[in-house]
Amino acid sequence: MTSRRPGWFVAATVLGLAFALAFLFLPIVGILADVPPGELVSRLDDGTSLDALRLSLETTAISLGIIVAVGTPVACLLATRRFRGRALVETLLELPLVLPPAVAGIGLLAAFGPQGLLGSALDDAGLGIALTTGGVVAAQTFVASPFYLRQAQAAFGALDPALAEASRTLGAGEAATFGRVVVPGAAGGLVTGAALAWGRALGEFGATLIVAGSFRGISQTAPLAIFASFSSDFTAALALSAVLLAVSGALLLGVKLLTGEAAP
Amino acid sequence: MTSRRPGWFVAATVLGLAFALAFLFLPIVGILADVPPGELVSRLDDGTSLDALRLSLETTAISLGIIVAVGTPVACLLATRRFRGRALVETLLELPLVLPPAVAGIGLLAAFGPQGLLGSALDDAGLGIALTTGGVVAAQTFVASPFYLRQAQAAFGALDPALAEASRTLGAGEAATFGRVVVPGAAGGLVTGAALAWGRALGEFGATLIVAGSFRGISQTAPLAIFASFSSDFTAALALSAVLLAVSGALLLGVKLLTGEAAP
Amino acid sequence: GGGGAPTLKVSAAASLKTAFTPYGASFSPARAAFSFAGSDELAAQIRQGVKPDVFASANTRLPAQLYAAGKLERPVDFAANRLVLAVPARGGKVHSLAAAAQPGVKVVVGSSTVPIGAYTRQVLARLGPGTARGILANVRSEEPDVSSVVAKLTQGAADAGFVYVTDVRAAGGRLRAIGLPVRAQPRVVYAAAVVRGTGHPRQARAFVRGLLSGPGRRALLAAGFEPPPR
Amino acid sequence: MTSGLLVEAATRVGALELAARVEVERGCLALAGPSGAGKTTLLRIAAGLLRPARGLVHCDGDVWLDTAAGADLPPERRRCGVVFQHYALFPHLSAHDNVAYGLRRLPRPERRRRAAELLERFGLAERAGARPRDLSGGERQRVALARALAPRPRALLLDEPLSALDARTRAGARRELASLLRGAGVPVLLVTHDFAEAAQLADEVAVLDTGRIVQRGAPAALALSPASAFVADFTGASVLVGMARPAPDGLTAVALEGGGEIASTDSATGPVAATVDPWEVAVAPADRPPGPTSARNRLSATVATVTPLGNRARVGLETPQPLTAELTGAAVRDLRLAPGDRVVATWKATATRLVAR
Amino acid sequence: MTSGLLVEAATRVGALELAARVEVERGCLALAGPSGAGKTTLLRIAAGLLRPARGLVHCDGDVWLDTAAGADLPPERRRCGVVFQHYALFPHLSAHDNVAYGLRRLPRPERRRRAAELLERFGLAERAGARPRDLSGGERQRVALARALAPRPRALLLDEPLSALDARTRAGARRELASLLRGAGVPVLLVTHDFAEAAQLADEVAVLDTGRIVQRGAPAALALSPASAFVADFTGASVLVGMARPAPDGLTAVALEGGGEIASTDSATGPVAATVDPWEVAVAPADRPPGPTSARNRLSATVATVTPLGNRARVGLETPQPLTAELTGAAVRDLRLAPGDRVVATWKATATRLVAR
Ligand SMILES: Nc1ncnc2c1ncn2[C@@H]1O[C@H](COP(=O)(O)OP(=O)(O)OP(=O)(O)O)[C@@H](O)[C@H]1O
Ligand SMILES: Nc1ncnc2c1ncn2[C@@H]1O[C@H](COP(=O)(O)OP(=O)(O)OP(=O)(O)O)[C@@H](O)[C@H]1O
Ligand SMILES: [Mg+2]
Ligand SMILES: [Mg+2]
Repeated sequence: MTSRRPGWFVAATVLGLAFALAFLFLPIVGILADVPPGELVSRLDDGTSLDALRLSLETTAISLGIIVAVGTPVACLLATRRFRGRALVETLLELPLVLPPAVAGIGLLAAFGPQGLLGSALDDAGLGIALTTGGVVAAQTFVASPFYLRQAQAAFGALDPALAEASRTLGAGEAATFGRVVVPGAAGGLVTGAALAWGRALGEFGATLIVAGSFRGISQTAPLAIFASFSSDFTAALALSAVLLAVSGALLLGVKLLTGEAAP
Repeated sequence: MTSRRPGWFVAATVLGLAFALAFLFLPIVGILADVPPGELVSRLDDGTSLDALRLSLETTAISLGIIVAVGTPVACLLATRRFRGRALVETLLELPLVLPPAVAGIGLLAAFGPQGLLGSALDDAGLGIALTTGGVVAAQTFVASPFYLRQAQAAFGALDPALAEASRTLGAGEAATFGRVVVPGAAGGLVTGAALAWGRALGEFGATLIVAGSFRGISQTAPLAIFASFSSDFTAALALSAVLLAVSGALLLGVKLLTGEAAP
Repeated sequence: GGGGAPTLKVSAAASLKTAFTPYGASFSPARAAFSFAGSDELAAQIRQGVKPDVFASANTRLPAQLYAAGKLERPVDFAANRLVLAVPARGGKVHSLAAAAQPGVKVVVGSSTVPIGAYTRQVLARLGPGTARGILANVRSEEPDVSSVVAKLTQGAADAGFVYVTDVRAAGGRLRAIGLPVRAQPRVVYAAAVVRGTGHPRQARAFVRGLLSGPGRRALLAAGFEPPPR
Repeated sequence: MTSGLLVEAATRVGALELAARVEVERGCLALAGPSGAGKTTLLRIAAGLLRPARGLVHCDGDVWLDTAAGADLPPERRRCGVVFQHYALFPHLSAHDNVAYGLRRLPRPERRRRAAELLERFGLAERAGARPRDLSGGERQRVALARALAPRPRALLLDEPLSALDARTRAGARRELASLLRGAGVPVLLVTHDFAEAAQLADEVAVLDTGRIVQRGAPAALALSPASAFVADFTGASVLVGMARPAPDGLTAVALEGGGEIASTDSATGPVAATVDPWEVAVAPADRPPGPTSARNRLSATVATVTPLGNRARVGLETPQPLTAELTGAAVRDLRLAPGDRVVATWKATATRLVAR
Repeated sequence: MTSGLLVEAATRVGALELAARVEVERGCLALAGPSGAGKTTLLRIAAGLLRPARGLVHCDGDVWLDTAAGADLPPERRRCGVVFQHYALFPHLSAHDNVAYGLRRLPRPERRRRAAELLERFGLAERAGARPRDLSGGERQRVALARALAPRPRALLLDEPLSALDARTRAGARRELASLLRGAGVPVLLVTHDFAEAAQLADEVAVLDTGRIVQRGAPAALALSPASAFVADFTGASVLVGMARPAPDGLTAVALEGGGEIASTDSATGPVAATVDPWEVAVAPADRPPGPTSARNRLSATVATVTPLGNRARVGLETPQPLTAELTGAAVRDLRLAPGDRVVATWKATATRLVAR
């Protein structure tokens, strides 16, 4: 675009932006406005909130680790190789996106629960998901991975394939090329995708409740704790929501500033 | 990458893909496997499911319309202009992504509900969101718009700015340039973003429940209907889930094939 | 679980939170961990083979079904509750049951598939036809659990809703209860059972027993529950 | 007020301080200069795509921009045809629709007619339906030109229109462009990196360096007396740097960096660049040096490259500063010149121009 | 089995049917040809980045690929230095780390030493810490070369190493590359679009057209007797197409498309391309045609362009087929040639080569 004074169209768009900001941000203001800051802090003192927050951070870290570890090479494969049925595979990987979380929970149980398709095998291996912290991780991984996959795929797709070829001719094998050239080259998109997936995992509620329940210290993540205190202790729910918002907002902003700086 | 026979690294990645596919797809198989296909269809005959499906399609169409109409120029603005605080604005627009849906619902009520920051003004204007179909649309728009914005922004950002400049020098004003060059140029990304946002809106549950409740024909969308029939009629819940999955899967796949074909 | 005591997983109806939390804290044979949610969700989980140690439901129907399906040991009734019409404590426009039937009032009820919704329908069936029709016409939402009904009221989205009296007490002064005529009051009975195949049958049974006497019963009464009918 | 195009701007873009003024009456002015000199920036100011801190753009007596008077016509109202460096063809439109894009105000049949006519004129009639990605580089360039000309612009701005083409296509495209620009009938401002291109396409060349016009004139005049080492290099002359001091006979002696001394009839003192055209330089084997000649300048050199070019050859020498000699093919054969050979390069003091560095 | 590099491949890529064989002993072979001819494809096969349906790649007696025998060394084990068309420098690594990338197997101090030595040798010592985006085009090219040479490759493949550079930088970079390739000591395969580049850098040129090698020889040999119109055009000769038939005196007459007839001493019949080098063509004003000369070929023409190039000028003619004449600057001044003038172009039948089209 140009660097001239804005015309009516730009003015209208800025108006649209203001509208969008108001719509998306006022609810957040509304949450924060309802509780005095002092009270927010004091409400966190009670162990339930802190336990939930700690569990949320731990489980999302594990989920994100799994998503990144498996999703990164898979996204690269999908981005750089053409094969029959690729669109179908991509769609299958994206389906969790449209599944209502409760249905996702039932599905996870139907597949990996004690009576599920693979259930008894998993249970025997000590990897049962029903009412365990492992179930929390499974639910988060299930709902959040499409976010990472999609963003990572876009990042890999945008990478000049000649870079990987150059690396190969310089003596680096496929794995070394992936680790030393392909991943660093797509780092910006990967970090953004990871931030999105992390955000989605952090907010995950419905599937976790169905699969793992809401047991303090085992499966009561922050969103579940918020939900649990809705009717009884509304202020505590808001306080925890505010903390969740602050943490994830800071993370998203930090990632954006970091990758924005790193980009040319 | 190369067109040679795959090395161990590619083999490992394919394994990862198979693993990811299994993990993300088995739950869906699990849902479908629980119910015989014939019964699936017969369960849809009851009016509640059909009403819910119809309401879902209507409200998501409106939400998507709002998101696309406002989000497209806003995303373009964010993608092409540099200004102070842009990272902050982007983060604010993305926050709904990490908000647990229930918290998002509370926030929407706190901002636009009857006792909210703007509540009475909206109610007086007949735009109340509490327990109305309007509330369903508001909730869907709130949770789904970051998906569209993010994808659209990436699509606009990837567009060669010289195209818009060329259009200007050929006598097209800012609005004409936007409509005739910028949007068609980013069409692939916009359609993908719209598909994702639509999927997210279709699966929206928590915020809708908090804001609009669950009333047949007014606010009981398909995910809410699924949830409502969990305990009483599990098979009906699964049948509706399967339909939801089929519809959205077909849409995502169709979009992918279409844009994949259109891309160079 | 730390300190050698096993962790006892208790899936309980959302409305039991205010009673079970203090009970759990004082329960010594095991560390009690609670998952509070709609009774029907918890039942759906158990139907899928998920095995908490104890299931406590806001009705007797779901435990009976699961017992029949072999998922639970024999359930016991351990508490009763009463329905009320709840309204926002301040600034509400509904001050009596009849007022809830006036046009323009927004009423929320539980979905007929969850216990609170089933009870609400019983109440309405026993009210006068005029009031019942008026209230039904005012229903704007059928919520999937009682917490959602409470949230609608505390957020000001609705003017009145049918909830348990214990919920009004738990809402900490933000809700006010309007009592229902005795003849309309349904039989709200909570039942609990040990889940079949639990890894801690001894502690689970102790937990259920505690609900009938001792600290569990005291906590229930303190939260506003009533003893189960004989 | 000029009758052609006048662009004057003083502004800061990134690290560059641009302060330049160019005027084109009818005909074509080539804007040459190194990367980052501000050439594209000046074109963008002319087209209205960038607003300078202070500036003035007039075209045929109309004011397009006058920052002092607060006048600033948006690009869509300037009727200024622009060919962008990579053409910026609309990828979603066919060649025909690209060309017709600027004709929106015409009624549909007329628009079609004019677009078809332009495609015909540019030999693109058969490619009318093709998308840009299916066109070859040369075809793309012609579509870009046709598109820019379609709305009958009042000035034409071309940003390195040939640089996206491969060397083979470029010669032909350059010939086409030359004949086209002759018929354009509007002022043309053409950015180029290539002196031969400037010489073939433009009536005059203005050389822009770090935001300032350093020289302006006919291509031949620039080649004859470059104002700076950069201009000399741009025209293809060899540039040798050193320190000048007065010498007997009204000559100037230049002690070259890296060794050697040469003489010039120009006068200068201090750090200078000495330039010499390749065809002025003669080469003899080091073991059979030429006898006394009128050529005053002699440098020992090593042959680095020998490039046959038709009936001539270019010989790259290292003196150690690089120096290029152009010899006939016969001379190269007689001398059996090959890379690595030790030779003596000679040329006349009168052919040695001195310019400031 | 050759001692240098042998690449032989038959395969289908997209719409192209590639079936070519090139061999390079020591020294440099330039691979020239039009866009889409398969040049890059052949390099990729040599480097192991693409596997042909059938093919053979040998280097210094080692088998890199033999589809018949099922042998196929992956690229990382071929030790084949590649300079990619746009360099493909790793954007997240400094110049130093780009060069050191291929030296992973060396211990760290040695790796550092060798990278520094290469950077020094390429005049990049001061830019060692810069990222590729902060390097100029010429610097990037040198980093790419240094990176390719660092692991002491056994063959060097260069894909249009100069085409990403602007015309000004290119001349210098070409000189540097030439001196470098002389010292490389391994077989070099160089893809180029530019005959002058091929002539300066390579000992031999192989011309690839739609997947097949159509001619191979020293640059001068190609210029002297091009095997096809394409090769002639590539070397800078003018190409006139027409129908040949035998004529008296052992000559061949060619009726040109668009009008006119010329003669050649070569013999041919049917559709041919007649080629003539620009310096063979003389020009006289149409109103003062030259008297009887030994030059048999005469065509009326219109001057399209006059391009001064140092002490010469290139004159573009329309006969109506395009024809280029190269005259001395003096001749142009004497004749006062200007675009639009009617002239007569003359050249000798012996300077007219006939090739198949
Ligand atoms: N948008 C921008 N932001 C920052 N700096 C800019 C911008 N546009 C141009 N510049 C700077 O202005 C200077 C001039 O750029 P310009 O594109 O006009 O150069 P140019 O002469 O066209 O160079 P080239 O031959 O490489 O195209 C450059 O140093 C560039 O870094
Ligand atoms: N991955 C591919 N898919 C389909 N077709 C391809 C692919 N790679 C190359 N081709 C086709 O193979 C042909 C030869 O391509 P190649 O890149 O080798 O040509 P080139 O001689 O290097 O051309 P240029 O001078 O334009 O670089 C082209 O017609 C191209 O369309
Ligand atoms: Mg430029
Ligand atoms: Mg190529």
